[in-house]
Amino acid sequence: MDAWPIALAILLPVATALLAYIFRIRAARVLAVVVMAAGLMVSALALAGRGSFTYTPESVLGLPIDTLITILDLALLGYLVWIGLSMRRLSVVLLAGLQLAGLGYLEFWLRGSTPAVLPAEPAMVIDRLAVTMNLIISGVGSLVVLFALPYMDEFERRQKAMKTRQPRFFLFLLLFLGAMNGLVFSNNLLWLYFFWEATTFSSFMLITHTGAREALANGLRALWMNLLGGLAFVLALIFLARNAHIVSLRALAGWPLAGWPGWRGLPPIGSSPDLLLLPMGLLCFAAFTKAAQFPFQTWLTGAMVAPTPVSALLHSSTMVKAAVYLIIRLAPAFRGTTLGILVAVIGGFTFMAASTTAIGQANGKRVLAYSTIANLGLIIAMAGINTPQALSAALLIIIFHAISKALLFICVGTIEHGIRTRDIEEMEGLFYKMPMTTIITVVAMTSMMLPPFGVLIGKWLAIEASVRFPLLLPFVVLGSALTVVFWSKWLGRILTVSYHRKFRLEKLPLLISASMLVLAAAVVVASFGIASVFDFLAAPVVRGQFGIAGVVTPRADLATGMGEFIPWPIFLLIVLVLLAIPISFSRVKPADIRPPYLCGENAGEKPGTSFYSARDEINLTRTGNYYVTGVFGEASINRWAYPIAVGLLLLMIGVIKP
Amino acid sequence: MIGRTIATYGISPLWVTLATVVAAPAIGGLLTGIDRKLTARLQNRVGPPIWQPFHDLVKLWSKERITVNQVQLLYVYAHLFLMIASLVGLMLGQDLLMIFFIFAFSSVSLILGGFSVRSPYSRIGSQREIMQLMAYEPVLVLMAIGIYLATGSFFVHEIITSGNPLLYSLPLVFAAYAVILVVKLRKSPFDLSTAVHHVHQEVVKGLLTEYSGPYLGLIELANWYELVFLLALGGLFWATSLWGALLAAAVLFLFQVVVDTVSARVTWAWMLKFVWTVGLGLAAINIVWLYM
Amino acid sequence: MIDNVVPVTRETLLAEAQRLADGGQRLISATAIDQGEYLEILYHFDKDLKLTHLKLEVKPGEEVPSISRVYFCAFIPENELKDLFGINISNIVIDYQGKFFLEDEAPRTPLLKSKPPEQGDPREVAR
Amino acid sequence: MGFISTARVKSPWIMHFETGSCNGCAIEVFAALTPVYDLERFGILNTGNPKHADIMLVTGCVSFRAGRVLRNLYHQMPGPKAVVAIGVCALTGGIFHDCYNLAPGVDKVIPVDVYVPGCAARPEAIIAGTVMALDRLAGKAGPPNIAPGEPRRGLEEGRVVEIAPGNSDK
Amino acid sequence: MFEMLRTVMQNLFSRPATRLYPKEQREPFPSARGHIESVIENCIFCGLCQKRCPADCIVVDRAGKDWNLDPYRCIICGVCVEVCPTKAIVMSTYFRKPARMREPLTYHQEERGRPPKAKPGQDPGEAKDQM
Amino acid sequence: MPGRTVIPFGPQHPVFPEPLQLRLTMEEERVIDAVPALGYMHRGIEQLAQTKDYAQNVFLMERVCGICSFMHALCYCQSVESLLGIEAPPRARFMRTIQAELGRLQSHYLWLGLVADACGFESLFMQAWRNREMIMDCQEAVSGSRVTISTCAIGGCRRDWDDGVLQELTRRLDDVERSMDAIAPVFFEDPLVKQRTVGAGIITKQEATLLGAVGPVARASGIVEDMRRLGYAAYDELDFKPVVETSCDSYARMIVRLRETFQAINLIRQALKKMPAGEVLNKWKGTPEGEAISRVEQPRGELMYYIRSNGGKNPERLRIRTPTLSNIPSLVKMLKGSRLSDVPVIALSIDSCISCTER
Ligand code: SF4
Ligand code: SF4
Ligand code: SF4
Ligand code: SF4
Ligand code: SF4
Ligand code: SF4
Ligand code: SF4
Ligand code: SF4
Repeated sequence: MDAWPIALAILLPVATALLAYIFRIRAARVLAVVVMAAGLMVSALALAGRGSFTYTPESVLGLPIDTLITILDLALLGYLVWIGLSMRRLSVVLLAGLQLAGLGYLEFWLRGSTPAVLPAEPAMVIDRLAVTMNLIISGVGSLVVLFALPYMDEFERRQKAMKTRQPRFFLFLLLFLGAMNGLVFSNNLLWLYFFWEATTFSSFMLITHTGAREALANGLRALWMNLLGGLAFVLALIFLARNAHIVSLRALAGWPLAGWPGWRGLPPIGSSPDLLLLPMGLLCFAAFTKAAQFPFQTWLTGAMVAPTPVSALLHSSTMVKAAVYLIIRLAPAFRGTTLGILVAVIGGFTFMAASTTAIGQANGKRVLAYSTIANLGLIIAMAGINTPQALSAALLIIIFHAISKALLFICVGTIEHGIRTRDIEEMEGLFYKMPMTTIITVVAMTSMMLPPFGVLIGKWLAIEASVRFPLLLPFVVLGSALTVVFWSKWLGRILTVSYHRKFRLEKLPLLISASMLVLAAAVVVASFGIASVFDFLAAPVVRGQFGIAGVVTPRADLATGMGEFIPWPIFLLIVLVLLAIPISFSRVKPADIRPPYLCGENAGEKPGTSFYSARDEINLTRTGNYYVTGVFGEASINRWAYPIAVGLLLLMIGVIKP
Repeated sequence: MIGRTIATYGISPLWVTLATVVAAPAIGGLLTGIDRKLTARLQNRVGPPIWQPFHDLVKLWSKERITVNQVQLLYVYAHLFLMIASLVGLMLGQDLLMIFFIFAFSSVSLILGGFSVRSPYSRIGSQREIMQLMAYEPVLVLMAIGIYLATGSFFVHEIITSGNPLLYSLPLVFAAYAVILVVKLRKSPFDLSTAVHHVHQEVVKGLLTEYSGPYLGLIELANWYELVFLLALGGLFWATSLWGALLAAAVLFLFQVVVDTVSARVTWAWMLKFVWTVGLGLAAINIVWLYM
Repeated sequence: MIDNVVPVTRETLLAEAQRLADGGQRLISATAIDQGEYLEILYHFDKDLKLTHLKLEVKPGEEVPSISRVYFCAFIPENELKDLFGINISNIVIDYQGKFFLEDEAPRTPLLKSKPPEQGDPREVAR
Repeated sequence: MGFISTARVKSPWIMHFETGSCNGCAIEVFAALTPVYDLERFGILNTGNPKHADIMLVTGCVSFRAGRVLRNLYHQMPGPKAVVAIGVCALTGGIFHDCYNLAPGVDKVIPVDVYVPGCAARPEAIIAGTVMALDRLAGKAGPPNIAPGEPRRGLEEGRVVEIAPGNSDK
Repeated sequence: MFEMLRTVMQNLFSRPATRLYPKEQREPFPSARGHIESVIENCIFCGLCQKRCPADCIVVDRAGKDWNLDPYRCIICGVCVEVCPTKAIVMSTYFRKPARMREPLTYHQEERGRPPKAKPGQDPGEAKDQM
Repeated sequence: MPGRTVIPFGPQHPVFPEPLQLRLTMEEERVIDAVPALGYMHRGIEQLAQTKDYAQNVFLMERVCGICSFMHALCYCQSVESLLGIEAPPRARFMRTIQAELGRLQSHYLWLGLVADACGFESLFMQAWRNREMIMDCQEAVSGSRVTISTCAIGGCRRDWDDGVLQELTRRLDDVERSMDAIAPVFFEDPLVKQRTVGAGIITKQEATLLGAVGPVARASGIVEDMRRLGYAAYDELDFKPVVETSCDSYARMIVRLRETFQAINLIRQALKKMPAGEVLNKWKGTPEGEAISRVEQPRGELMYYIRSNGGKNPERLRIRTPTLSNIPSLVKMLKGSRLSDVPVIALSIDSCISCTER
């Protein structure tokens, strides 16, 4: 029986969601979620253990699935229109309405009027790319959901909520997981579209979870931007159905644009093969909105008002990855075209601009958001140029970014509850208050920017891959250099340890520390075994597309033919340094600890931080981080980034114009 | 140079590593001594003896080990080990980009070390060091890319054996490298984040303010490795002959000494502007020219 | 042997200082001289190398208005007077409360020949 | 050991602190660093940071506030460390010995190794004094001087940051 | 920068301005005020020097025939040299050597005409080579 | 959103030769508030002076500050002379002028070196101080001491100079001028030095008066204020014009001082030419009575001594108002809005010397 892991992956979260919503008992919810997490992981491992295969479910409960999905789709869009109406947001009404109309046209008119010419395509294709995504969704996603259980209790305690809204929260969070799994398995574009919209919807519901004014405003912004992408999606679907009779992702992607005539001997439909560029471009546009590429980045930064598990799951490790997943799927089709280059440039530009903006941010979650946008940009850029190395880089970054970023969000959420703020400035000396969280945060941040961790190796591959693409190169170079800047600033902040103070390990709920520890271990282990990770998850995808892997893994390292990255000596050094700690610590006697230099005016009870100044008053020293908002502030960046980003988008539209 | 030796004669990497670890500090210390002596002469002074840095190092190691907190020390070791690793990587002819990443990790360790104490000067120094990192890092990566475009490989050992000296194809990148060398060695006009020896800085000793005794000695040692690393990198530009490489390194060395003595310190904002326009500009022009 | 001395009272001091400021005079300094039962304060002004002095006589402990709102730079001599003579000068723009030069260990009002006034030691008040 | 003390003697880094005087001596300390006298000949660097310094050159007659700072700075120097008091101000208060805001003399606040008389002490004398202090770094000198039984003129213990107990030599 | 370049290059190729102090000592100017010394045999214990010394560093003990000087408080103003009626105090042009202890010097007049003896501090003489 | 930074800048700080603390509050590196803390150098000289006699006080006043100790002695002697109603002999007045200008020269060179150091220009510092040593030699040749030269006395000068000294002085002045010619263009034109000083720490002419700015600070803001125009010592017989700049920033203050060094050399040469022969010390008797004010132009600006005597052995009150004291309000004003990297340059641009500020 092929289907059980797939059914489990999609339906188990949905069922658990409904259970959690209906039975409003905390214990039941916890139990259900834990069971679901286990089930998801089992199904993901089961899928990973198998080769590629296709699957077309026929019906559920006697209802043909196509029909079911159409009904749900229409209902969803209708509900979104209603939301727009009730919140008096014209843009939402318009965009959702247009989609509704488009979908209706597609489903009822087009389907009735055009012959189904395509050879039967499977509704679902489970290949290594889907498996990779599924592993991330089910693995990282489950951990985040587990983290959410204690987190939301604390969250509501902080919010002083009268009545718990957790059932609603977990309803959408878990529905999202199911939708996401559905999305990555779907080959049928209509299904894919439905899941796509479902993630948009859950994202909206989760951003607005608290119902605060800011949350509503930001949620609506996220909604309309994503709906704009959805509209582009629908248009692409209509175009494909009308002109090419294609509703399958595989068929679309397999369509070799550069080398007409077509796929599996199909006759050409339009007058020019370039016609397909239009739907391709529209789908890319949809992906840009969902991946919050410039100029759509504001929805994602705004979405940071949502509770942290939402940010971790939807807005960094999974949902936004759906967008880059789509582009990677499409990439073979536009390889070597101007569209491909433009996609790469837009992604690269976002990579650089978002990295730059992150320097000016003092709010921890916003830094994470910009870093996410930047990494998505880099993945898109790699997908755009779509060489074997580039694709390998994209896949590695997807995997490692998902783990690291989810971990970071979990850490920041925990920190926020520990010190009641997410302001980086206030995180000074975090090590005293929350030593374990701090150490794990450090691991997570290090894994985002420094060798020998996966994300950095991905960046290394990305740089080597973009060497032959002069238009992309400056962005990649600047972006990766700037990444170090904002991470090290933040890292320095939390690592400040002042003089003479005792500290104790903080107490964290089991599920929080467990999810943190598992993710942290995953980061380290996966980075250490990056060659195996690559061989197992990424290499088959690359080989499937190009016939070669582009990157070989000779001795547990990655080699591209241009260069080679050997992570283990760096690991060895890190271990060496860690071994040096106890040695050097033991050699420091208490009398050797002296207060820091304060120009000789150390004062008072806190000689390490206070000094005498005018009137012999005792003052506390403080040192703020540099944000240089005049250069790196959002306003100053947007002044040049918006015009460029819009210009690039217009250029892309110009290119795809039929 | 040594990379080529390995490539051609197949010397065991272990020996190269050992030789590098041992020889680099000797060379680096001596160069530092020459630097100080030369600076003194340029300032119409007698200056210290050439082996002064070695006295300094031994003395520092013999001092009382005082710290502000124990955690501080971790970063010193990380900085030193990673700096050695970058140099060894270079000598073994590894991937230039990877070497640069390790090198950056080493710098980040030092930055974190500065941050790790609640001392304002040390932390302001670290902030400024980050700005320096921001300034030179893109130029370094661009330089690696330029070298790849000129030679078709990121491997140092292939770069060395690739035919014409890089200087012919990458003259502007070499100039850009000279600029960031001054930044990286924290010499005037870019001695922003810490004070080199006798310089009096508004941030006292910047990120080194809180290190003393043996730990300062380790940083000093890392600086020697760094000096050798950076000069060897400069030598890459004329790596086809040993003498050429030495000449290129010597030119860079003298350049930074003289620039150090004839310039005032600038602000970090100005540095960023300068390196990003002049440094990046030069490198970019050169690379565009390579594409054409 | 110094001329151009304008006697002022505590009430007219500010107005006189303002008048001099309007006339473009530069404040040089303020000097206090302990005359036993009263303190003499001289404010020295200069314009085009020509000196003008305001002379104020105060009893110990009397409150003297600060002219530092007229002449910002007056905060320095006024804080000095506060430190060294214990003169109770009020409303100084930057008031060091008697700890301008002297800290707790140093003797109080060292330039006062008589015993310092019991009340109104600014360092005590500041506590 | 000989190796280490040679290095210590050949690499004495100094820090200068002026504690309140006419600063004539302070300027002479600076002058000793400049080309005509060039202290760097002896491996001496003016670090300006107690944590890097081996020898502290103190000028001035130690006002109460400066005394507080002086103790902190001394405390923050790693051993072995030496103190050179420069100018009669720093030795005994010199002409200011009767002033009210002083604990005249450096040795009333921190132990002193070498006294360099003069008003102002000449750069040559400063060089000679610094060289004399090298004995302490080489471990050859006796204990440094603390003012013999003279009153501290108000530098109360509790008021300033504590000094690590014990001798500066480790 | 280029102006400076010229200067530093000139420096490189000229002799350093450094006086190699312990090795080479410059002759002091004839009027130099280095330190004061007592010619105790000339002293008549009139106390004039004690009275006029601005730094209060001379104590004349007429009865004990002691002339005490705190050389570590003396500001070398030369007033005592000027006022001494019998030239019992002279100004040396060499600076006083640094010391490890600061103890006042006592010159005791044994008998007129006998050579002076310094006690208990060390030699008050001029700086010699120390390195 | 940037975090505030609060740091103690001093008292012990490598760029401050003397203890002075500025508590800086910054946003990133932009200073938004600077509060000076003083008292590290306060000794209590004004009180001590009341316990010493008039002749001894000359030596005490010299030690108000070691950089321009002669100026303090001169100003004090002039004030006592005016109490006594005597004057220094003509030759002494010229000698005083020459020493005052020598003091200005060495003080300005010292400052030029320090400002170069503050700009991070180590070699320039070294050059300036190497040149300063030539003047120190001059000073030692004429007075017997490098720093506290102790040549001024009430009623004239303590000691006459012979021709050898004068020739030595003339010869060395030429050396000084030559070596100064070599580095002056660096201060005037070096792009990096200009980058650091131009526009840093602006005090407008109007502000300068109300802030009580004196000396080069005032003159750099376009105020013609130079106490030498009072004609004390021999200045009434020499030809000079106050050096005035109008750009009001640190660069202007630097240029004022730089031009004044050349002016000082010129003044010394004039004085050497015009110096008459004759007595150098007028003997005086008795105790002065009354009150007097004397003002001289120190390297850093106007120095004022107020002295009151009631006929006793010691002055009843001696008030010293020194130029830095007067320039500190300007410093506070200048620092607000500056960058941390400019703090040393600006703090030095008033040529703060704290020793006489706090006495
Ligand atoms: S009291 Fe001060 S020095 Fe001590 S631990 Fe706290 S902050 Fe650090
Ligand atoms: S000893 Fe003399 S010259 Fe030195 S600081 Fe004291 S008073 Fe000034
Ligand atoms: S003045 Fe001369 S003679 Fe008189 S006591 Fe002093 S030294 Fe002796
Ligand atoms: S030289 Fe001056 S200070 Fe020294 S003893 Fe003679 S009078 Fe006193
Ligand atoms: S020596 Fe001179 S420059 Fe140095 S601190 Fe003292 S007074 Fe200032
Ligand atoms: S102004 Fe400065 S140099 Fe001149 S006397 Fe005063 S303190 Fe000394
Ligand atoms: S403030 Fe003026 S008077 Fe005082 S020391 Fe400085 S320069 Fe001299
Ligand atoms: S003038 Fe004052 S601040 Fe400047 S160096 Fe001299 S003593 Fe120091």
